[in-house]
Amino acid sequence: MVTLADYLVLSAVVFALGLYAVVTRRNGVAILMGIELMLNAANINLVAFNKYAAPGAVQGQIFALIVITLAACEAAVGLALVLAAYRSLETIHVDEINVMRW
Amino acid sequence: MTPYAWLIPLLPLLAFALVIWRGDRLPGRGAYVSIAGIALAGLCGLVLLGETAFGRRADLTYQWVVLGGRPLTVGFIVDPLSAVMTAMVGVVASLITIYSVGYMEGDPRFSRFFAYLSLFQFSMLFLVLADNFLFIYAGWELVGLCSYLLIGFWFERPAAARAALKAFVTTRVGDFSMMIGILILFLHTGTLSFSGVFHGIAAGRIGGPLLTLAAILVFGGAVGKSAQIPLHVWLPDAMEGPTPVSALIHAATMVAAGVYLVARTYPLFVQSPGHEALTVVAYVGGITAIVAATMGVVEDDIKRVLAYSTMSQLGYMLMGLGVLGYTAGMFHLITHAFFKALLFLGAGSVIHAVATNNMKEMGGLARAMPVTFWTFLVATLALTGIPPFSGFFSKDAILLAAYAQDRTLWLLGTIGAFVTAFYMGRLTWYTFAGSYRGGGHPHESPTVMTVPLVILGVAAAVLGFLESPFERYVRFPGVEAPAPNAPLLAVSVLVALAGWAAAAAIYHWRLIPSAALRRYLRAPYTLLVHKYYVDDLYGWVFLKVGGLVVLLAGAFDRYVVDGLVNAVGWLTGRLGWVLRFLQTGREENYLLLIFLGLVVIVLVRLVR
Amino acid sequence: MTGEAIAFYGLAAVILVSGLVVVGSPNIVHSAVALVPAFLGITGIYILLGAEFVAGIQVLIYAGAITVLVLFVIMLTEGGTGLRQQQRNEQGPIGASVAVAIAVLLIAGVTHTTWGRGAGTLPAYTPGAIGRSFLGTNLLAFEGTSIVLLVSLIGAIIIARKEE
Amino acid sequence: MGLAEAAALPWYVEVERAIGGTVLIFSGVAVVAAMFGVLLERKISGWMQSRLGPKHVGPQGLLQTIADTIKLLQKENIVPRNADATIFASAVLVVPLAALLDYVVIPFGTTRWGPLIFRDLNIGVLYFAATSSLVVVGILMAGWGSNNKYALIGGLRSASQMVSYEIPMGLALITVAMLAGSLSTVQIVNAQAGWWYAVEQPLAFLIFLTAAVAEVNRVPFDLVEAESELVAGYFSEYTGMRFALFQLGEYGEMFAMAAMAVTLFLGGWRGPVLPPVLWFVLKLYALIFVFMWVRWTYPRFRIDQLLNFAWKVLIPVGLLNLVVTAFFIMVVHR
Repeated sequence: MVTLADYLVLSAVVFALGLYAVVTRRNGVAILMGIELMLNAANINLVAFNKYAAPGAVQGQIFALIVITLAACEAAVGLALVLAAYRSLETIHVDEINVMRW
Repeated sequence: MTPYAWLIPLLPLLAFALVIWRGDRLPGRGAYVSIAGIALAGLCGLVLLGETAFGRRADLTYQWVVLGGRPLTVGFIVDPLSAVMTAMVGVVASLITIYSVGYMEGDPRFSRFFAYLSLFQFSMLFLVLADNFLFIYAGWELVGLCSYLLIGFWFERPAAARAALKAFVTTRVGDFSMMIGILILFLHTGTLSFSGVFHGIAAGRIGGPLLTLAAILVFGGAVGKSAQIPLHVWLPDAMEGPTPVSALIHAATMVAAGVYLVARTYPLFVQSPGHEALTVVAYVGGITAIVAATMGVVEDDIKRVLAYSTMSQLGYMLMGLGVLGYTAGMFHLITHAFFKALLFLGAGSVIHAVATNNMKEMGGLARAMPVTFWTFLVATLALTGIPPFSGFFSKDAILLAAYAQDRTLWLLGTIGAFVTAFYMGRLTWYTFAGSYRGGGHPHESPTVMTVPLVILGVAAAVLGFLESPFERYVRFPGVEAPAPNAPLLAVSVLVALAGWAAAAAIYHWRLIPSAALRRYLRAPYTLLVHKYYVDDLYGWVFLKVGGLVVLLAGAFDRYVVDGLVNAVGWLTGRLGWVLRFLQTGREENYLLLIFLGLVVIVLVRLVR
Repeated sequence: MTGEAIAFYGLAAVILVSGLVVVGSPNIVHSAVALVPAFLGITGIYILLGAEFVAGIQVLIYAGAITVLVLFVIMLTEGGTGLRQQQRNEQGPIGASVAVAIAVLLIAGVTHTTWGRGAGTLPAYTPGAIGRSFLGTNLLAFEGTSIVLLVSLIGAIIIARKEE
Repeated sequence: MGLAEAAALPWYVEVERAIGGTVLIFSGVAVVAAMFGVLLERKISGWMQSRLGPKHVGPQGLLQTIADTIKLLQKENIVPRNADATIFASAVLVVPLAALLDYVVIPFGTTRWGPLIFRDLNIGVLYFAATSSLVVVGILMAGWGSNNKYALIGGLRSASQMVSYEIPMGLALITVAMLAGSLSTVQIVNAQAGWWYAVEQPLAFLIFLTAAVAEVNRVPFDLVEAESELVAGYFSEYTGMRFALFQLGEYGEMFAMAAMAVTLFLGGWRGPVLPPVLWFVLKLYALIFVFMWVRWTYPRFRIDQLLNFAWKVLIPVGLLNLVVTAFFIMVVHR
């Protein structure tokens, strides 16, 4: 019987993976991927709670949907930024981007 | 004349102003103006002496400024003590100024010499007539300044310049301690005038050990100025100045100022508990007397011998004052002024003749310079205390007072008298007896120099007899001179004669050749030649200690002060270096820190 | 071991493996492509949790759009050529330990708390329920998200556009 | 039949049906779509160009595609030098798989014991849109994996084209779902009892068709494999069986699109006389004919014209249509 705790553990692990990627990857795009992973972990939690904690209302799922859309927006803007950075700085390695003005 | 007493110091001041301003263009290149100035002042002094003798007293005060609610009254005082001093200074100074016209003949800075002399005379008279500590201190400083100027008159000679500086600095040390004494008194009694301070002491505003301390500090000034033991090193070197200067300043007047100061502030010393201050004065005087006398024995320079003799006689005067011989001390001061001035002027005319100070290069001058010889002999006899000359009366009065008060001091005084007689005899024989050993051909000085010698000779001979009127005239209430004691007088005369005999034996009949004596008494001889190593001691102390202090201060400044500043700099640098890791400007570092912080917080929360 | 458990652990395995590839692979394109199985695994989890609509949307947006976008940007930037460069910065070990620590803490927190079960059951047709609540109680959130979408759309275009 | 009941069945039954279903789809589609489709394409295009299609292999050339497939099978699998092998290989899997997944929600007809559909998901239409978007990833992987400039650019272009046309298709789907009141394909077909949605929503039908053609990279929009410019587009480096799979994926996608158009707009299996499945097949081939017909009539779009057409024409019209329909529904039903 799969309990709520199992889902939460899974999401914790996925979150940790995402965090590791965000913190240690040099490539801007890899960091964005890490962020996507972390957001997905959050979504798993939301939907899991929706099923186990408050099945009546679909609030959890709505919240997950909103998070997905916002993740899409975030990815779009993030990638646009990476593109712009690449165009003017010829690098998307985050540690090389240390100028305040492009 | 008494109400116009302030006029007396003014006359030499005017002379000084005139000579400085018009100098060479004045008749006699300023000499006559200076002589006129001091002669008039001396005359007024004598008139003042007469009036005070008949009981006239005056305290001319003038309110100068209001110091924080307390009026500062300053002015002049006319009483027997100041009158006597004014008269003495006036007479002696005029004679010496007349003498120096001859002595300073042909000196390029002739007029400036007389300007300085007038300035000195003004400051001495100002000091003597002052009725408050402020004026006496001002006079004290001015006199010190003039002594500096006059010692270093021939400043092109480095020895003179060094001597002047040494004199000024050493006396300044004394002046400093005197100032502290005056401040203590002012602090407690709230006033600077003598009468005010003495009333304050009588009213008990200041007493006990503090009073003794103040008295000793004021006496410090006297020690500095009168060249007593700790601060005596400058007097022998001061002989670099022209001889009339030595005669006037370093024999008669300035050095006597110290004794006059003690006399003027006598209530301070008397009221100090158990006469501690007085015994200090007495012993300093006594020791200086015997030490100076012994140093005089080995000197070859005629002026230095006389300098040591002055130092020793000043010791006697202070000893006299110290053993409650107030009148004896003062009387000796007056008589000493006359015959010591004469001795110096005599020496001056000898030097003028043979152009050298060294006694070994003189001899047989009696025949060449009869007037100088005879006046010199009279003064020597007076100095060594041979009756009927003045020295006998004043010195014996001191010995008498010393015998009554403190037997050891009396013994010291008597031995001092013997040594004095010995070195004076040695000096006389070296200079005047035997055959002439010098290069030049000695001749008698011009009359402008010999006339003052004769007058001073007469004074040295006659003054002794004025002792009894002097005693009635200059007295400190409550301090009685002891009754004369015949056997004591006999002893002192015998001692003096013994001194003379010893000198004659060695230097006249050559029973014991001085060279053999010098070999035999090798140790004490070298000790005396090196002036008890006092100069070396001061040199060593100030150089070494001073050097050490300088070294310490330098090190302190470099390591502690600079060290601190550098430490602060280093600290901020190190702090910055640490913070550098926090401010890397890379987002992932900050992100990592955020999550690290999160983990730490949770762990802490779990642990607690 | 019910079907659901097997499905859950299977999907979890898929997610974690592909997650590790996304995070660990030195080749940026590999990690981008590995995102797809990860997202599909998560879609499976949503289906297990009875959230079909969210699963559909997840595939449509995440697997379909975002991964494509990521691949696009990788190819447009030096991703292609950047393979040889060091992908990991110097915070490797610390980052790993922090991630592990957080995972452990979360798991400890999760496993130690007892989760109550909510009353009621999931509506049969969740998309309908979602639609109704989106336009009903959660209208503000719905409109807000649409505005954010619009703004980020315009923003992304302007930022990424090549200046004339 | 939502997922909830499905979960009730024991899991091993579930697995069997799943495996059975995949085998059925794979073989069925393989036969209908790939084999027959290719042949049909070449026959019709030949007929249109007033020439005979393939004749030699089998009666009237019916076995032509089988011959082609056998030819391709024995061709050598070439992997370009220092290409990204894993991605190169996995792309071959993703594209056909994604295409075939569409068939899960297509109702081929109805029989006594319920509609002939693999799994009637209650989010059917959404599922369809999702799987079709997966194809794009496969294409990108193919383009990148083959380490060939033309393949890469071809992959990027086709991806951007498909992404752009996904939106109008989505809008059309939403309009239909709104009209039918449900996402499930079966419900939509049942909802078309009265008027077909093609009649009610001609605009949405047209948008869906154009988007479908673009989605499948068919002629007017087949800039990707345009021989004159990009050789064979993203699968230019694939040979042998991999090439065949790509063809399978492409034609499978085409048939799925046609089938979905039929279900959504032409009333699925509904028809007055003939059995439902026959109706469905007839409508299906009518649309396939239209696709092929379109292929040989319209000139090829340039990439910027193609994208502008999607963004500046189809999407606004789709949105407008959506809003009008929503308003219409609100007014009529209330």
